[in-house]
Amino acid sequence: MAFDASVRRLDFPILERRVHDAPLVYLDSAASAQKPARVLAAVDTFYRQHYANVHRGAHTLSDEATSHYEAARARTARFLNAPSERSLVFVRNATEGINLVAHAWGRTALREGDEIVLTVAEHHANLVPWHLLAAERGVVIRGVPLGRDQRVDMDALADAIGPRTRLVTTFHVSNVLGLLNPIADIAALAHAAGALLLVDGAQAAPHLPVDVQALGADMYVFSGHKVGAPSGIGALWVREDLLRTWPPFLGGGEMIRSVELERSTYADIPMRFEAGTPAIAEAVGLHAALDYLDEVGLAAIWDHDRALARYAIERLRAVEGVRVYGPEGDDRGGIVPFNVEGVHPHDVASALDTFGVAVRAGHHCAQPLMRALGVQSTVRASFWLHTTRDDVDRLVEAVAEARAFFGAVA
Amino acid sequence: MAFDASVRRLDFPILERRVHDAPLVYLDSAASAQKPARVLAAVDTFYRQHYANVHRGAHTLSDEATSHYEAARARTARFLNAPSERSLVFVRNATEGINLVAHAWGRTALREGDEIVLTVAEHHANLVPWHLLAAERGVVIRGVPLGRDQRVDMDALADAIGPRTRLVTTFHVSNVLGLLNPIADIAALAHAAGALLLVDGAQAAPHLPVDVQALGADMYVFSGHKVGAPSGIGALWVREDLLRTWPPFLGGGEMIRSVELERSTYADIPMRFEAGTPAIAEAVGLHAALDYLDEVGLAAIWDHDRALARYAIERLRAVEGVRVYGPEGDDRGGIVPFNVEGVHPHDVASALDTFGVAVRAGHHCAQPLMRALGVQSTVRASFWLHTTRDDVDRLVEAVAEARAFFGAVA
Amino acid sequence: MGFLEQVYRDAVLEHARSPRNRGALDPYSVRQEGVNPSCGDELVVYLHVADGRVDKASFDGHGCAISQAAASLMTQAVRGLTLDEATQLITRFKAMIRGEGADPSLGDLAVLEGVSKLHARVKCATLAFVTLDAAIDAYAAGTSEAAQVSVDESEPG
Amino acid sequence: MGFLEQVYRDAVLEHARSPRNRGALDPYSVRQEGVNPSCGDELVVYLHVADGRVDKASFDGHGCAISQAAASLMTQAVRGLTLDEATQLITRFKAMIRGEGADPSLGDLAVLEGVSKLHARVKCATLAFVTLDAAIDAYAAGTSEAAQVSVDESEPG
Ligand SMILES: Cc1ncc(COP(=O)(O)O)c(C=O)c1O
Ligand SMILES: Cc1ncc(COP(=O)(O)O)c(C=O)c1O
Repeated sequence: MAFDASVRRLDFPILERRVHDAPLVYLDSAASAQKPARVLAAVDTFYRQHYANVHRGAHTLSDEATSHYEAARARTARFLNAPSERSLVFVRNATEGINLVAHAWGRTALREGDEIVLTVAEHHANLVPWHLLAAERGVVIRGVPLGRDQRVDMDALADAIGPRTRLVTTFHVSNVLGLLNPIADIAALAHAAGALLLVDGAQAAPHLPVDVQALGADMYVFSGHKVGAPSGIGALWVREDLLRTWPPFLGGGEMIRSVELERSTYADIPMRFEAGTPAIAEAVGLHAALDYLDEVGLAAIWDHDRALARYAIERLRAVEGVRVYGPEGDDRGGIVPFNVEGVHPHDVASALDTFGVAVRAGHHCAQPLMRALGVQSTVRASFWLHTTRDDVDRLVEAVAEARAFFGAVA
Repeated sequence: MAFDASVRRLDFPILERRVHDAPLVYLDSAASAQKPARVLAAVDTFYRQHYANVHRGAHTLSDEATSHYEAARARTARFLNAPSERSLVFVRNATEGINLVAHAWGRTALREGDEIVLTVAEHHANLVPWHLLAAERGVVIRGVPLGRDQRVDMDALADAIGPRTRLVTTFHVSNVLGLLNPIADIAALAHAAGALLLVDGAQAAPHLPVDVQALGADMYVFSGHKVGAPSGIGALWVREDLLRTWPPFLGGGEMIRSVELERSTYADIPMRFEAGTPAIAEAVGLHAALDYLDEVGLAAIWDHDRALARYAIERLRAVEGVRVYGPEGDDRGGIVPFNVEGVHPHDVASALDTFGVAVRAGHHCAQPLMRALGVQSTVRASFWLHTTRDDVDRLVEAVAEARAFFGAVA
Repeated sequence: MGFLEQVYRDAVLEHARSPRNRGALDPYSVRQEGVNPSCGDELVVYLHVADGRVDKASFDGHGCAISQAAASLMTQAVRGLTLDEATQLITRFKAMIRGEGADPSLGDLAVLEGVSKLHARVKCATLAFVTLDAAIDAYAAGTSEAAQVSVDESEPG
Repeated sequence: MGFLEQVYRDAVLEHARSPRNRGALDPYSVRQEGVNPSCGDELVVYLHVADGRVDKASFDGHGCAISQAAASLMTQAVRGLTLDEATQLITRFKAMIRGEGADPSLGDLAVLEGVSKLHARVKCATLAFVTLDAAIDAYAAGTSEAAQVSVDESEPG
């Protein structure tokens, strides 16, 4: 159809690289996405033509830089279909976004014994900030297991949510299982109990259309580097009526109304949450990346991802000794974790690398999920809009070769 | 001599720009520095050749990206003459660095009634984090005034430091007065009282050689965007024996040792303080910027800055109705705040902008200092290694024109 | 006409030099403070309302030529308007300053149109109007001394 | 020889498949846990020290071929060494794995030299040696059960 990944490949300069004398097959997009040439060009042009610090300048460059930066904010809000850009806060990455919520909201709103419900499949970024909060405030963390079908067990989730639940926080798409969570259903459960819903969209934003209003999310985070934007930028969206009531997190320039030697008063949202000189050019790059994604079409990307995942799962399963994890179905995106029997995932990954195939191996910052799956670690191949069936074929061949090389080792 | 700013100009693509039909004279380097072409090239090449996420990958690109990122850390440590890179933490900017200290150290080490000594000339970045901490923990902030000579009053500083002082924190170079603080002397006072010394090096790192060991600093922060690196990156160096004892600040991936559903244990330094995907390409850009600065020579830059400041002060003073602030002498760098009698600083800045001269006007994130100077705001011209005497001449002419245009307005 | 002259029209400079209706009203119906956090400039707007109309308006505070001229012109323009009409005036003024052109009904305020070309200074011009807006809200809510309002709060970015 | 074969030499694969000295020692002088946080692999090293020499060494735990082979080879290489000699061995091994070439005194351990070309896997090879190092320190400090050590702690970045 309209979508052809082999054409999209041409948008990514790095895909011309060779690794160990083989053409690069980049199957690590879930860790970080490569950058379309136009994103690099947007950032470069910005530095060559318009760069200055933002918000405080009375000169042309500063004015232009501010316009670019604020346009990026508006663009990002639109990408999430947020009602306004007023409560769209730029952060370094999804991780910082979640930490911001834990500090600005969690540390002020939560009391000892209050409960946070999350799933066993969260990324560490959506676990550790709550651990830190729990240690400090006596907040209780309730973990919801996966069901037999390797999806979040919705009955267990409903049971875990109780009168003390103040927050439900979970992934939109799992970074290991490729699973799309039924966020609207989870929102209904959370809201029925009077709890808020934070959605970790790190693996969703690059792959499917996000509509925070339709999802019923109260807060949504994602990382720029995973959507083809530069590193060092991410976004946290919070329902405006909530964010208005939150105290500041980091203190410094740009986030104040007035400062005396011993006290300060703070600016309105969103500035209150952006202390110091922000990641200006990175926001400009994010703007370009979101334009690119919308142009390619997120619905088409999601279809492409899913078709590719089906194909990869089928082909990998046909290799003897390969075990693939995660659910199958229409809610399964382009992330495929697997293991080769008798070969450690790191050895598999190193072998694949010698064939030019870049995959990740390890716990994928999801140790509780690894335990739930009964493994120490896995190999993970992850796809994006430039990944072709050809790439998947190269993966499968390399896996077969790796298996042959190692025989049964460990 | 070896140093010629008009040659350095050619390293900065943006300086070819025209503003309001006039060639750009960029005198806002203290707000943010422009980027040498080679920094932009280093970042671009990194994205086109080596980009991937760091630290967790077993494939070639991830390995290369990690090497680049860690080389940047080692380079930054060397730039500060830090004893090792182990306790060099990458942050977004100086502001985040100071907030990190306030959280990881301040919130755990300080008790009600403990005291923090700082000066009236601090940037908001070195005030607001302590205000937030004071509000939460009952810590007391003691502000040291300027003396008659518009330098930090060292007697008052010695008096302010007492048995409850746990931290002395101050700027290395003032972002308004251009003043170089006698850090080694301040370190001696702090240490004699058993207090730690945090140095805000945001305005020093771009302008003079920094040696954290010779200074006697326990912690040192600076921003990449002010040294010609991309936005979105900065550095916090902390004495290794201190940093090792600090609990984490932000939680997430990369900073853990092991994670369970309800608790985590944390990685060693410096990873413990870098949660989530860091500003990878920005670190690479910082590396290139520091190489550039060392090649130009920081001692030469400092001489150049001071000579230019003397020249600018002299010429501005000769314009009727112009008042220049700050001390004079060998400890005065390339930052010149001034006002035009009867004309609001914002109006001056807008007028200068129409002549292509980019300056800042406002409180420069230093409201307590503005009060101490008895002004609401000032115009500020700030220089860097590409600023020429010609640029200063253009500034002075434009100031004279602005004065003529507005007459006596307010 | 140079760029500077387009922004700082003679009438703007004249109002900045000799602002009208400067100083506190006594008595007043409502007193409202406003601040522009990007420069720290503060403004106080006083309204005297009678029979649902702004009977008299004044302002106090120092600031740049644009903010002073805007405040001075605002106090003249708002006089005699109903609160509804005043709110409409604010809307039309903000539209002009965002670059959407001057509505003829803005009268003398049209001399500030050039400020729309100077994005960084737009808040200087809107401060008086944002403060007026808050004053009207406060009056409607039955308050005579309202909490300080900031230009950032109404116009993010 | 392909790149893969340079890293995974036959002897490496052989040690990975049939590790020597695997399992707990009983009795032992010191038991030391080590972890590689980047993959979560854990290792336990046991030493039995007599007359200032490593009389016997063993290891336990699962991991990749490189970490298993390195642990197996380490337990062989360290046997009979004084604690000082063992420390020197660790230093020479780390130098080799950093790409500084194999010292002849490393003996069989030299088969791991190829790992130096695979930066991302260097920690897999050093885990056994970092753990050994900690075990020696623990023994010297008179402890027989030491706290877990992490590869990150000795080799930042
Ligand atoms: C002295 C000083 N400290 C701290 C800062 C804050 O820097 P950043 O905004 O990059 O965090 C600045 C920048 O204006 C500064 O001049
Ligand atoms: C589901 C999920 N959440 C959060 C994160 C953290 O993202 P970042 O490292 O960009 O903060 C990731 C990235 O790996 C992720 O996959």
